[in-house]
Amino acid sequence: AQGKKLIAIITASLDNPFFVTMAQTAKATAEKLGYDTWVVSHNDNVDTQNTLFDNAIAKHAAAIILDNAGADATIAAIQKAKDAGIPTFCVDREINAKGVAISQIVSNNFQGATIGATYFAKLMGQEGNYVELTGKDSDTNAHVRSDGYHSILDKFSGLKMVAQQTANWDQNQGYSVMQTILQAHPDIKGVICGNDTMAVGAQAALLAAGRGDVIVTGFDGSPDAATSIMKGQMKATVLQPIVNLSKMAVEQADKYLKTGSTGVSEKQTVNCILITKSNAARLHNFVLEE
Amino acid sequence: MPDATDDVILRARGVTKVYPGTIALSGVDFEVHAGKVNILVGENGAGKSTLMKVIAGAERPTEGSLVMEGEEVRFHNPIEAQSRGIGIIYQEIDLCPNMSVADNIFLTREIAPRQVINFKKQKEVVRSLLERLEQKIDPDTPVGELGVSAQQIVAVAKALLQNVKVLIMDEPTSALTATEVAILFRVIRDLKSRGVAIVYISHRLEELMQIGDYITVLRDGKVQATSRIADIDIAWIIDKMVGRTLSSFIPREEHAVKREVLTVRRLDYPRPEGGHYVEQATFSVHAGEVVGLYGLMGAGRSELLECLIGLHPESSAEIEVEGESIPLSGSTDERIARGLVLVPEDRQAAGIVQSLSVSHNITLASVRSYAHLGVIPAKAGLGDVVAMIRDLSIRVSTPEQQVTALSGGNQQKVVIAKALLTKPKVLLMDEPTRGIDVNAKSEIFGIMNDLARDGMGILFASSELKEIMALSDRVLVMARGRMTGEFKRGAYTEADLVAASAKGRAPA
Amino acid sequence: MADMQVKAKARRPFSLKLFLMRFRTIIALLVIIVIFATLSKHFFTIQNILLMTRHVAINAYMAIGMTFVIVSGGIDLSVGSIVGLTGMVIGALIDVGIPLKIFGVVIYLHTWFILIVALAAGGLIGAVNGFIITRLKVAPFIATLGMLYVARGFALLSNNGSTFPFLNGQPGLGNTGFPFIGEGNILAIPVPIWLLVIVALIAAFLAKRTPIGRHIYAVGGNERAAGLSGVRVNAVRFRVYVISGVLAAVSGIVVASQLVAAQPASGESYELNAIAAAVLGGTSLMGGRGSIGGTIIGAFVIGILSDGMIMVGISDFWQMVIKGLVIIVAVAIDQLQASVFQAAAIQEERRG
Amino acid sequence: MADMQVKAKARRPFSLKLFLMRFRTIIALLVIIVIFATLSKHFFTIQNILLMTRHVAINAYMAIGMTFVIVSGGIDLSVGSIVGLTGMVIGALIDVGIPLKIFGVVIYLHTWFILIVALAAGGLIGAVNGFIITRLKVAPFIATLGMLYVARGFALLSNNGSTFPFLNGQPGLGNTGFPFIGEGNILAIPVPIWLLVIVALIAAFLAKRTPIGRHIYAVGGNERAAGLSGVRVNAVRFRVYVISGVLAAVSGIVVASQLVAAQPASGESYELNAIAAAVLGGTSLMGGRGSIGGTIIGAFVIGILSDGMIMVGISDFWQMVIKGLVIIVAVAIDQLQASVFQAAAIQEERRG
Ligand SMILES: Nc1ncnc2c1ncn2[C@@H]1O[C@H](COP(=O)(O)OP(=O)(O)OP(=O)(O)O)[C@@H](O)[C@H]1O
Ligand SMILES: Nc1ncnc2c1ncn2[C@@H]1O[C@H](COP(=O)(O)OP(=O)(O)OP(=O)(O)O)[C@@H](O)[C@H]1O
Ligand SMILES: [Mg+2]
Ligand SMILES: [Mg+2]
Repeated sequence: AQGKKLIAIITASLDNPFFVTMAQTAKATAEKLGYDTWVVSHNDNVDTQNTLFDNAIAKHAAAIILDNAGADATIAAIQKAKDAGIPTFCVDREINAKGVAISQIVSNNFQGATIGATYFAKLMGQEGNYVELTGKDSDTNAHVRSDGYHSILDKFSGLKMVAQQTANWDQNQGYSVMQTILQAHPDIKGVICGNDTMAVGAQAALLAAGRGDVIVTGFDGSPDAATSIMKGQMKATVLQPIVNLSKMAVEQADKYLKTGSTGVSEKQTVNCILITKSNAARLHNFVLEE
Repeated sequence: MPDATDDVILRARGVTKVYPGTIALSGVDFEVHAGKVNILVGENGAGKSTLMKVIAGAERPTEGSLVMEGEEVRFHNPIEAQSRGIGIIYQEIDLCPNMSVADNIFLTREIAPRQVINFKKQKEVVRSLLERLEQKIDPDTPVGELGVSAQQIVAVAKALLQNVKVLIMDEPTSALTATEVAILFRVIRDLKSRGVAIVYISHRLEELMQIGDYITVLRDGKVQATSRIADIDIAWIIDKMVGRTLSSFIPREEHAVKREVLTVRRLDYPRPEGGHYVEQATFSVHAGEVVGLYGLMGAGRSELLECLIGLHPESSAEIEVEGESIPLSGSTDERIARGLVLVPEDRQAAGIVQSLSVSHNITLASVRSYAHLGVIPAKAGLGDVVAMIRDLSIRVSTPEQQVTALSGGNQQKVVIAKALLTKPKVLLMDEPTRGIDVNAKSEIFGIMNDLARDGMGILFASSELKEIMALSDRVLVMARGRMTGEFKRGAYTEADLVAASAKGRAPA
Repeated sequence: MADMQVKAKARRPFSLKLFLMRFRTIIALLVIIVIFATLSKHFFTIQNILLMTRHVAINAYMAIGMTFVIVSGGIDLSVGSIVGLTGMVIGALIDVGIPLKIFGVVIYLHTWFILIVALAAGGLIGAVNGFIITRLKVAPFIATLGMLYVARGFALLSNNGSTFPFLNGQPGLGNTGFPFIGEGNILAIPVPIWLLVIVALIAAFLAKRTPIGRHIYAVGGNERAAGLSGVRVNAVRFRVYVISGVLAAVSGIVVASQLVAAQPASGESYELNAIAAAVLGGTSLMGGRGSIGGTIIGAFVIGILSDGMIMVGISDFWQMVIKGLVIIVAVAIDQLQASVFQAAAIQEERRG
Repeated sequence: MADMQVKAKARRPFSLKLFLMRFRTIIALLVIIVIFATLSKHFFTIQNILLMTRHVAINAYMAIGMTFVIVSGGIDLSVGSIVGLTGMVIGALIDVGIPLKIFGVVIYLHTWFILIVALAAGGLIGAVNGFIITRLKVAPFIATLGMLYVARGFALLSNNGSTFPFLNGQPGLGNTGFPFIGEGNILAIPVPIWLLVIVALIAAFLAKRTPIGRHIYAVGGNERAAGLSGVRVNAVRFRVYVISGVLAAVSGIVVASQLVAAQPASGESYELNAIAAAVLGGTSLMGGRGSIGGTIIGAFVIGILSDGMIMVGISDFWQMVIKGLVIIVAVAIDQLQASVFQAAAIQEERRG
């Protein structure tokens, strides 16, 4: 209102601590740099996201920080903002186009998946049956992570995937799908999951079935997963440094608004970090403290 | 304070009821005598049902009060009236079609010690009630599977379940046959002898003379006259109701019969379980001819008419209208286009569209004919509607009024108006005078005569011998799905019709 | 005499009530607009009004179709899935074309043809709904609930869960111009708004001034009575689902065109907004009552409410609560005022 | 017209028909079971049957409540949100307790009390639904649609969108034991199954043997007639929503207990499954008809179908398509067979 510029922060959903952290970090960073902020979420719905872009344009936002709803379906919205003179900075999820967004700062999902899978293979002793719970089929990250997992796991002839099912990133589904798969494949040794929410659900199902012995790993580095790991239930997760990504995006936006350039290339990836019992205690809200 | 005529158990004082658009009752005083049959008559829309609803707690009066047994009462709902001993059989049968006869009869009066229903006991009670009404209806039958008349009996049984001081019957006989009416009258006399006050509404005037003790005539929501039945005759009633004397409310008229307009050969409508609703019916209707269709309840007259209008694709027949045959697959709209139209028996379920205005109801069947190039002009049909409202004396405040706000008889007239606007060659009518007042009846008969004179063929089903005999140039009689008699005007007696209608029935 | 009386009294109380009924929903709308206009200076600008109207339009197409369905006594839960599926049909036709394996060629349709195919696809799904409802005698709620899953499943299967990106087409293939529908302007007014005006006018005309319109109302009011009056009940019921399907396809086209991409999850839970718009606009879920004008106002209430809340920055969670409350309160007020008006009419009758 | 055909003295045909109706849904169920049993050797094991029954139970509690609502002529779209909200209530009570700021203390309830509070919360939301429907005269579809958003919004607000994890409680606080409901066994049978048996028996008794049960059927069959007979229509309608709310809370409790965590998004779109189960079980959406036994079979059809498909490894997209088709086909066959059986029943009656 006092002539401060506005930064719009569009995130996926506010009922997932991962995205909440992304939004909170961006908000805090932007406010520290003297901007007004406007935080909204699209709930993984591109139509909603489109509406939010329209609103951001109507509000004359100076820049948009975006965790997008679809690598392809988002491009037109970003282009529209660009045409209206508003630069967009993508965080966490990339888009399938270059030169539309100013920055695309993502954690290296593939790299994260490989370190997660490597550790999983080690825990499994490089042999035995395992199950993969994948994320929402319509989400690119679900496929990237799955590909990353298999780039490692498929190298071990002793490791056999007996079932692969989507649990749509959802805890309830992680639970009930795990229960059902366990019926068909009681002989499993491990479960590798596309994110932590599903992993926590699957872990609950296994514990309830008296199968605390099954190795469960996740992805994201969420607080629930960290707690579970410290309790000795889940074995590992892969931390996406969302706090860093979010900060970087806002700082680059600030620099771009002031100088007309970010000074770095559009696509930037930040590597993920493996979280195990050894470092889980240091993980607080997606920040691995030194 | 004891009254002079001490047998007055219930008294309505200055009751006024206003609906949006209508004053249904205005300052009505009405006395109900204990141990007597108190008749209420009046034209359609006079306010009879409304007055009864007020007494039974189903409607609240805008003004006025009720005094029961010397004490002013105010009913906020039907339960309060019930608990004071007021029972009612509504004009439009109000039962739950999904529930059994016993469940309906015991609704809210379940035999349920500790909240657990004793079905066995309930069934026993129902059986004895139905025995009293001399009916064989299974207490477990879902009411929706019963015919109109059986439902009416259930409604009566339901009212008899409780020990009432006042029992209101709003046209209980409109769906009953002569035998059933006789049974009902026996029950009424029995109740009378036990001191129950009966309020009785009917448009069948002979009936009133037969059963009534006191009579009150309503007109335009006001009391027109009251008297003891012993002091009056039918002419008096008609005079008070209509405001003039009707020389004969069933006008007899002979028609010049012309060519055949409707020819039906071998109409067969099989029952899914074997047997027939209608079997090998062959008959014809001529232009300018009024043909009566007589039969007992369940004879299959309704089914016959429904087959003609195309409601039962599983039926078979050769049907010709003016010599052109109608294909078996012909749907209702095709048949209407060919000049057939049906005024159905049950106006609530099949006659009116409750959500539409009077005007839209009247034009419903002919709306296509008002369209030019697929477009209906803004005031299309308004002239026709107004003419119909006038010709049939339909009581409405405006043609845009909701049809549900009309009284039963006026709704029936709306249905007839709708049928007439399709300009039919043959008009099929199923019990067209059910629930219609004497004046309207005479008007409708007049219209039927006019139509016949103009060359329309009319086939109408009725259970009233007098109507059939007076109006018909020819009478067809049905029994158990078959045509069992055909009689030309003047060539038969009442006994002939009755005999034909009983053919094929096992002797009781 | 009688003639004159009837005419003189004709339609006065009824149309007054109707007028007031619409008027008060508009009042509700105005209240919402005033609130947001005071809360945000960007709200009441021509640009934002056009923008909101575009958003409203997407729901309004479906809500108009839904109005016909509900008036006929049915319901259509599949419209959201039809939005998703028609988008995917368009996406496939633009991005992939129609591969004819035998000849080893791929046919790309002209944009106009693609639009027609998309509308036909929506109509086809509507026709399947209609068939299931009228022939197989499955209740509309269940038939279209099943279709909600089936159509969504096919939308997801069509490109294995992925989006069809870049629906710009290629000049060489003659299939460019698709994004114009969602983002283009004609005479400074966005195309989706023109579409809304056209659809609404046709629909209102259909509802009020054609036999089929009258028949829809009759079927919803009393199916048996309508049938006996020569209305082809099944044909009417069939048609409303086709209309609904086609209009859902219009939404699907506009959505895909705006995004310049077709996403299989597009349109999820849109059916609820469409139903809510129709009911807020006075359509009775019992059938037989409702109007296109009312539905459009209902769509504006919902659309402006959600855009306004986003603009003002109300949290997602509170948005949900408020949206729910507004739906309930709006209909409750409707009921309340209806009885107030009735009482007033009775008063008037007593005096007059 | 169907009414007319049945006119023939229907004494035994009714109960026979009812028997056959259940019987044929059971046949459908058996077919599904046989198919999956041949496709997976792990399917037809006691362990898996118990597991599937547990999954079925979660839907069945809601579906039983939904049956009462639908029989009364209404619908309850808010049950899914009630599942989410009651979970959050439990989560807050176990993890956070009730902080009394004035005294600077936090009260932790005993697990039993927590369960009672959760059930009461569900009942309260149901009561609000009932109030809106009976007093404010808002159509059930709209009232509960509004509540769907409001309750979900509050569930999300309750912990700012986050999960309450680890609902194990602490021995010192006396609030342990909660996970037993979801995961415990009594006599080798899982607790949720016991709960289902108890709920089903009480509900069936209520529906068939008590005045209130009869009144629910009467209101759904002909509201006006019921009212004129002295049924307190509004009281009856109010109660069915309370029942539905409480049973949705039971689902919410079991879900949260199984996960040992309360998630605000829990129960999303569960209402559709509950409605589908009731309708597959023969409940008529027009009101007046339906049975608890039928609904439970319907819930089994849906539950076993989706578990079976996961077990066999059918893709998510195809699962959607198949689920939609099964819903449609099952009800369509129901309609078809109803008329066939009806004719057969009448035949038999004539002979016997
Ligand atoms: N719910 C209502 N709303 C508006 N007007 C009504 C309503 N019910 C009845 N009326 C009007 O009140 C008047 C009296 O109706 P009522 O049903 O009492 O007539 P009736 O004497 O029973 O007629 P009938 O012999 O045809 O049954 C009629 O003009 C009718 O249109
Ligand atoms: N209550 C009933 N119970 C059993 N069968 C019935 C019942 N009512 C009608 N039917 C059957 O249906 C057939 C046609 O009945 P319907 O009542 O339509 O005949 P109708 O001649 O039009 O009689 P109504 O005078 O009542 O109109 C009859 O053959 C009869 O056996
Ligand atoms: Mg009456
Ligand atoms: Mg008949």
